[in-house]
Amino acid sequence: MTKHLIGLGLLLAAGIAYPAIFPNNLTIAISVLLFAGWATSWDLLGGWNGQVSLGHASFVGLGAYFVAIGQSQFGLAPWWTMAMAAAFAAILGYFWGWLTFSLRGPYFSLSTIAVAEILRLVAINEDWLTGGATGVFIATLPEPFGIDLFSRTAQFYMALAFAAVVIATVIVISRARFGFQLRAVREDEDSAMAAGIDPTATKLKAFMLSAALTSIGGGIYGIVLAFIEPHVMFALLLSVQIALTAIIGGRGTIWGPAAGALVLVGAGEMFRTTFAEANMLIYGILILVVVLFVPRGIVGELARRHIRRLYAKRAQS
Amino acid sequence: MSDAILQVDNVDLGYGALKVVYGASLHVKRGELVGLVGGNGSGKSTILRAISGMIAPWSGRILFDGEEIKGARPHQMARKGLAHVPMGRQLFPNMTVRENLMLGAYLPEAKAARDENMARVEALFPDLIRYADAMAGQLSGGQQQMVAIARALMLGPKMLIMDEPSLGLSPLFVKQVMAAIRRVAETGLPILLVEQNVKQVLAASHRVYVLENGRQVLDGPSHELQGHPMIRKAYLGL
Amino acid sequence: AQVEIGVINSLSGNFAAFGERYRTGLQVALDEINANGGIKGQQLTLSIQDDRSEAKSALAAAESFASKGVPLVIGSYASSITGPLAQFLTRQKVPLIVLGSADDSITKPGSPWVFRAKHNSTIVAKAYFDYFDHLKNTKKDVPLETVAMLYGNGAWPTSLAKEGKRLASERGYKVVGDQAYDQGVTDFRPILNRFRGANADVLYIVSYAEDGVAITRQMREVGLNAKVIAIDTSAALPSFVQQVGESADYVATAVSWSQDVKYPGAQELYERLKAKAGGEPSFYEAEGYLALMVAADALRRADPKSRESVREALAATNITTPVTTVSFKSADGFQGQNPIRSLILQIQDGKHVTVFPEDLAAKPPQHPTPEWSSR
Amino acid sequence: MAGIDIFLQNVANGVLMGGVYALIGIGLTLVFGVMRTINFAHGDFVVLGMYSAVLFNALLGWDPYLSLLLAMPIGFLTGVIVERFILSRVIDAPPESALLATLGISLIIGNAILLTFGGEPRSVQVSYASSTFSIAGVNVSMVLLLAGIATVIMIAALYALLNRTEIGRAIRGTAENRLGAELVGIDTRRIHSIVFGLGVMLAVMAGVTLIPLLFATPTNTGAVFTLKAFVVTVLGGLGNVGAAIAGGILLGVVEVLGASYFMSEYREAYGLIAFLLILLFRPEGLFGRTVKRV
Amino acid sequence: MPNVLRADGITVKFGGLTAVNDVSLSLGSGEILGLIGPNGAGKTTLFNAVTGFAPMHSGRITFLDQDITGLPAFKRTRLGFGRTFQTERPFEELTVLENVLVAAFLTVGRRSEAERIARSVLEQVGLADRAHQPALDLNLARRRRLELAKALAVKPKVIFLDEIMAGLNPPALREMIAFVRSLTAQGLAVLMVEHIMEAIIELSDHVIVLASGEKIAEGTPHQVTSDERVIEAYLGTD
Ligand SMILES: Nc1ncnc2c1ncn2[C@@H]1O[C@H](COP(=O)(O)OP(=O)(O)OP(=O)(O)O)[C@@H](O)[C@H]1O
Ligand SMILES: Nc1ncnc2c1ncn2[C@@H]1O[C@H](COP(=O)(O)OP(=O)(O)OP(=O)(O)O)[C@@H](O)[C@H]1O
Ligand SMILES: [Mg+2]
Ligand SMILES: [Mg+2]
Repeated sequence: MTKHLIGLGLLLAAGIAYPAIFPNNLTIAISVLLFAGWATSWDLLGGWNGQVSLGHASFVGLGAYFVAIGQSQFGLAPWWTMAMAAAFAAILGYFWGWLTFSLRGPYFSLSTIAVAEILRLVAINEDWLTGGATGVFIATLPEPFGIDLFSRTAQFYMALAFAAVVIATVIVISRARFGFQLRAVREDEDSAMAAGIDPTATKLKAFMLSAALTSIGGGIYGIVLAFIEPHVMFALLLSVQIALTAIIGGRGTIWGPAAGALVLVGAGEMFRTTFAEANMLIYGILILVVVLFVPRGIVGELARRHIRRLYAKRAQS
Repeated sequence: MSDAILQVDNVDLGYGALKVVYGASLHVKRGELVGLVGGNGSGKSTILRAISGMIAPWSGRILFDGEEIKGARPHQMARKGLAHVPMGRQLFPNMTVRENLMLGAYLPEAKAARDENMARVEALFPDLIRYADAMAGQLSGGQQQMVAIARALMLGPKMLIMDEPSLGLSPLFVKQVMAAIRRVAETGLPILLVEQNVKQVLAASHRVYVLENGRQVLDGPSHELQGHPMIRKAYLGL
Repeated sequence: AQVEIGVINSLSGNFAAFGERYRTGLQVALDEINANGGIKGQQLTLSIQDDRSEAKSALAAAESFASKGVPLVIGSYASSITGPLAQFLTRQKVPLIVLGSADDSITKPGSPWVFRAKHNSTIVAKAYFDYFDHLKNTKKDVPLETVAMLYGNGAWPTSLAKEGKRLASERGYKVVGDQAYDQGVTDFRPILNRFRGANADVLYIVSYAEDGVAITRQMREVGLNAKVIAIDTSAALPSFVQQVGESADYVATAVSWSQDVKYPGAQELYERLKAKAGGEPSFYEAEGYLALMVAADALRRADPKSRESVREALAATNITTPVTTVSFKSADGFQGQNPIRSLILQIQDGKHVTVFPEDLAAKPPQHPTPEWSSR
Repeated sequence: MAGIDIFLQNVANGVLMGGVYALIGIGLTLVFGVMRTINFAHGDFVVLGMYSAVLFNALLGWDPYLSLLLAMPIGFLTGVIVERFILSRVIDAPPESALLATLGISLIIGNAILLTFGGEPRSVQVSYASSTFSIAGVNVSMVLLLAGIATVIMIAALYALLNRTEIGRAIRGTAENRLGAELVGIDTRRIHSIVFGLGVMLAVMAGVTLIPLLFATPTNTGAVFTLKAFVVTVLGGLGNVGAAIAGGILLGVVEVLGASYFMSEYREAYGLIAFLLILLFRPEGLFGRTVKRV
Repeated sequence: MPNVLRADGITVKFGGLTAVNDVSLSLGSGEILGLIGPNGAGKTTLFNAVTGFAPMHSGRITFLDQDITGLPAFKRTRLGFGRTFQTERPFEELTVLENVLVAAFLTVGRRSEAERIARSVLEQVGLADRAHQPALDLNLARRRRLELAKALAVKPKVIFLDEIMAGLNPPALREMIAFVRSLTAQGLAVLMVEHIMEAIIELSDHVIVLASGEKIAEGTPHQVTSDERVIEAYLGTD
């Protein structure tokens, strides 16, 4: 654990220095950090707990909308609305999980698509709730301690804090009883029950925590965009991207989702600026390459090889 | 050794980076029932997997019917006439017993001889007819084991290899399965049998190989080994 | 020396079809500008970045343009991208000329740094209802009293429908059908059947490009008749006629530009766009052309090194192009919006023909639309 | 038109749309049934079929139904190649690998089409695009009916293939127990290639038959079809080929009735709600069999 | 001997099939109850019903004078049930130590405490040297021990062992028998299903014989092994 905490410390130090070194590459860094945070949050449920959700954009949208509407209609500061969004996301996660956790494997994943799509339709069609399809602006934001929250630097630090908090949460959980319960349920629910674990309760907790954390990142995303539309915020594509980031990085590992964010967002940005129209095609090829050559994700595969090699050595001697 | 249907020459086997079988050599002659015994994890199943092409040897070679098998996959070995009754039986659970047997005769040569083989199987396992129309997945473990052997025979194989056919069976079923195996052997089909039940194997087989921790430690005719002190101590618990 | 401006365009992703067209228009304008001496003798160059049809990439592109010191930025198509872009560039104090986005929300309330030469939903909805009024007044024996509305649930269709509903009640039309739909496997029969019962005089349809084709085919299939059929956006595309065939005739649609509009140079622009595109151009190409012409005009009048000066020049724009005349006004809550005159095209014998407003029209409208059974 | 007539018309339309949905879903359910792989690129293969019809129409002036003669074998080959070079390598990896791989394939197909054809929506204009005829006062769309007939023929053919032929038995054996199938001499890799080939062929066929009715865009349409295919197959029972038709019809009727009598903007939601209800109360689908573990 | 566990009139049905029909049993602390019967007799199903893994059709279960009928499985574990599965079900991606930690966390919240318990259990079952090996890579005998370690780490008062001896070679079998014996010395009550009669005879205080879901005999090992019906249905004649 200390090893990971030191890693996190280094990351934070690098992060704090980043805006001074690359003042003109903040947007992309914010994307990396938000995706790192989302994918890590997703991974609590999808990787550690084995429930592959393809509906996490709902929570991103939820966070963004709480912040945007709270600010534009009720003048509520983002920190309040983010807290509210997190609580609401947890409640939504509870009911969502309660509804779908009897399903296993691909059935669960498909059900998350369905629920998320229904939520998307609600967000688009219910004007009174979300301002409807035409979207919502964030025109003003409070300035705590004179910090301009619209500035990319401030947003970068928010995203950095978000990613760091999520990763720290996972580091702590990975060592704690809850982390073991999560993984036990992922591996075998019956066997977990035989160890006294309530699988449904465990999955619900994971879903609620994952949802709440994701929605906080969504709130930050709302501030970054300053203009949000339900089509985009609740899109299936975003849900898929979040899952993809975690899986490519390595499910159920502490640093995998963050590594996935770095690789996918980084490569995506590189392709975008170098390949023009063909960039998404090349992105698709990149995904295939990762799947074919590092099937457990980048960090997952490294960790596995490490363990295998260690053990093989021990067995041979 | 031209009369050997199967010859395993000094093979090393393993998974990933882990070697589990070290220089194993064995052979089975036509008409022979050969036992392969050894402690848990000694590599018996691994050797069978290599013979039927599920994994490739790291070194050494395996000859089947006088021909070296190089990178052949299980279905290709089946085509060459090797039938493998694996651990866990690997039946088609949602198909009837009859459909399972039909699929056993999937290969063209087997299909040509399907009725003939079916008659042979029915003679060996008279009970099969009773539950021919039941779903294989609903049968009891012992019955499933019978179906697995019968399905292998439908291939019209030149040789049979079996991995712990008595595992998890009740004493009565164990007796029935061993009796069935003996009857099959009596038809002249060469068999390589992996079993935990050393007493039964020694009683039924012509020769036995003993494997410990991936290394071959003993081999010889069964009646000789029955009195071998190491066998008596380690395997018969005497 | 040269002057470089930033362009953020959707070249991949969901809006790539539009991105291609805008790029053609931009290219034609660029060639023209440089052939006429560039910007005060300096070559104009475009730095085009793809936004993958998503806001976060557009913002990354905007950031790099802002830090690179381009005098202004042109972009992008969807309002979900242009909205965040406008917000960001306003705060960075970089002038933005809107490329394709037509939502009111971009220029209302708008910002001093955002300019749009093309239309918005208020203008377009008004054009439609002016057209309906015009038909009503010229052919008094054909009563036009009821409207049925069908629209996608995207930002543009929703806002156009909203404005349409407001105008309908303001001008005394009765709305007898009001249905939104989500993008899916497009089967509009349930809605069209509903409308058939409502017997509307006017069908006011706002659809994604591709849906309009399905709607028209199915309208014929279920036998939904109306005296006026207006289909926004999708009917304006050349491919619409190609794919719907003769059922496309009589359909009206609003655009910002058309080849036969009576602006000087329109026909010639059409030829050039067509040559560049290698196919039938639409008003999208023209809008791309327009955006860059506006930019060049402002840059000629400003110090390209100073964004503030560029912004002031833009605000003072007053030009006539083959597409339209441009001057940015602040009125009715809008800011930086060109009060462009929208045109109504009608498809006549498989061709888009400008039929309204009268002073810009090439031919009179064919009215009323005959029933399907007699076509 | 009286209420009851409209109702009948709506039900008829729902059933006909259901045929379309079934056609879109059937390839997915076959692939899932045998390979246990959820193919996220399925809709993109449908779109590929649409573009092939567009291409044949533009180059040779062929009617879509004529294009089937070429498009189906090409689709089959495409599927075989994709399986050989990509999916066969991930089949033994963790299940998410196949999901990722098909997502990657989906991106590649969509964007390759975009680069080749441009982003403009495409369709094929046929003379019968809006033709209808009426049976007992109910209007029936010609294209929908043709698609429905194609669906029934395809499903019947597939059913016969799976249950009456040797290769069909081998496919079922592979689906039930891959190792067991290998051991009786079935080349399961070949079977997987064939099955994926068939899956893509069916997707392509769906696309070709539907092009007179719908339209294709490179990147958006695929996801919509994939989602529909998921719904259809879950409603019928994942892996149960015959039930795809029931799932399709259920989806079609629910959507059309929902859109006709409730809020049309929630049309997509009605199908999804049915989908969730079925998942929760009959996870094996309307006609799915429960698989007993051995 | 005080009653730890009582089950009365347990009936389990799967669709039309009555897998367990009106079976009762009781178990005192430090006692070993053996459960035998042909394959498919309903032994595992009875186990599942008592431990809460299969829904019962009717019947009543009391544990330490508390009615636990209808309690979910994990709550029974928390009260003091430990069980193994017939086909071992380790948490495959976790290491051996982590597998046991999961169970150890049931009684303690602190990681260091849990680790202490886990390591001592691993020591007990002889897997301490494998603590950091992924469970996926264990061989059968070790998987069985891991299964046992997980069941013990929840600190149970009664432990259910479903064929933990199947497939073990004689020396491993001897070890396992001795191990189970040592459990009772700590006051644990044991309910075990086995086909290995040697183990049943040596260990059980009391034996119940099931066939087709019905209890057909009950008594001491010697009583049941000489029962005609048991010989006919289960043991077979030599
Ligand atoms: N798929 C696998 N991956 C990694 N290691 C494996 C795998 N299968 C077996 N092993 C290892 O190989 C060794 C030999 O296993 P094998 O199954 O061949 O033994 P066996 O003699 O058949 O034992 P048993 O009597 O338990 O069946 C064991 O140490 C086992 O852990
Ligand atoms: N989930 C299930 N659904 C339907 N039938 C089942 C189920 N589980 C078990 N059965 C049936 O119940 C009967 C009893 O099975 P059970 O597994 O309890 O037998 P067993 O005595 O443990 O046999 P073995 O010695 O082979 O382990 C069998 O006929 C079996 O097919
Ligand atoms: Mg073995
Ligand atoms: Mg059992």
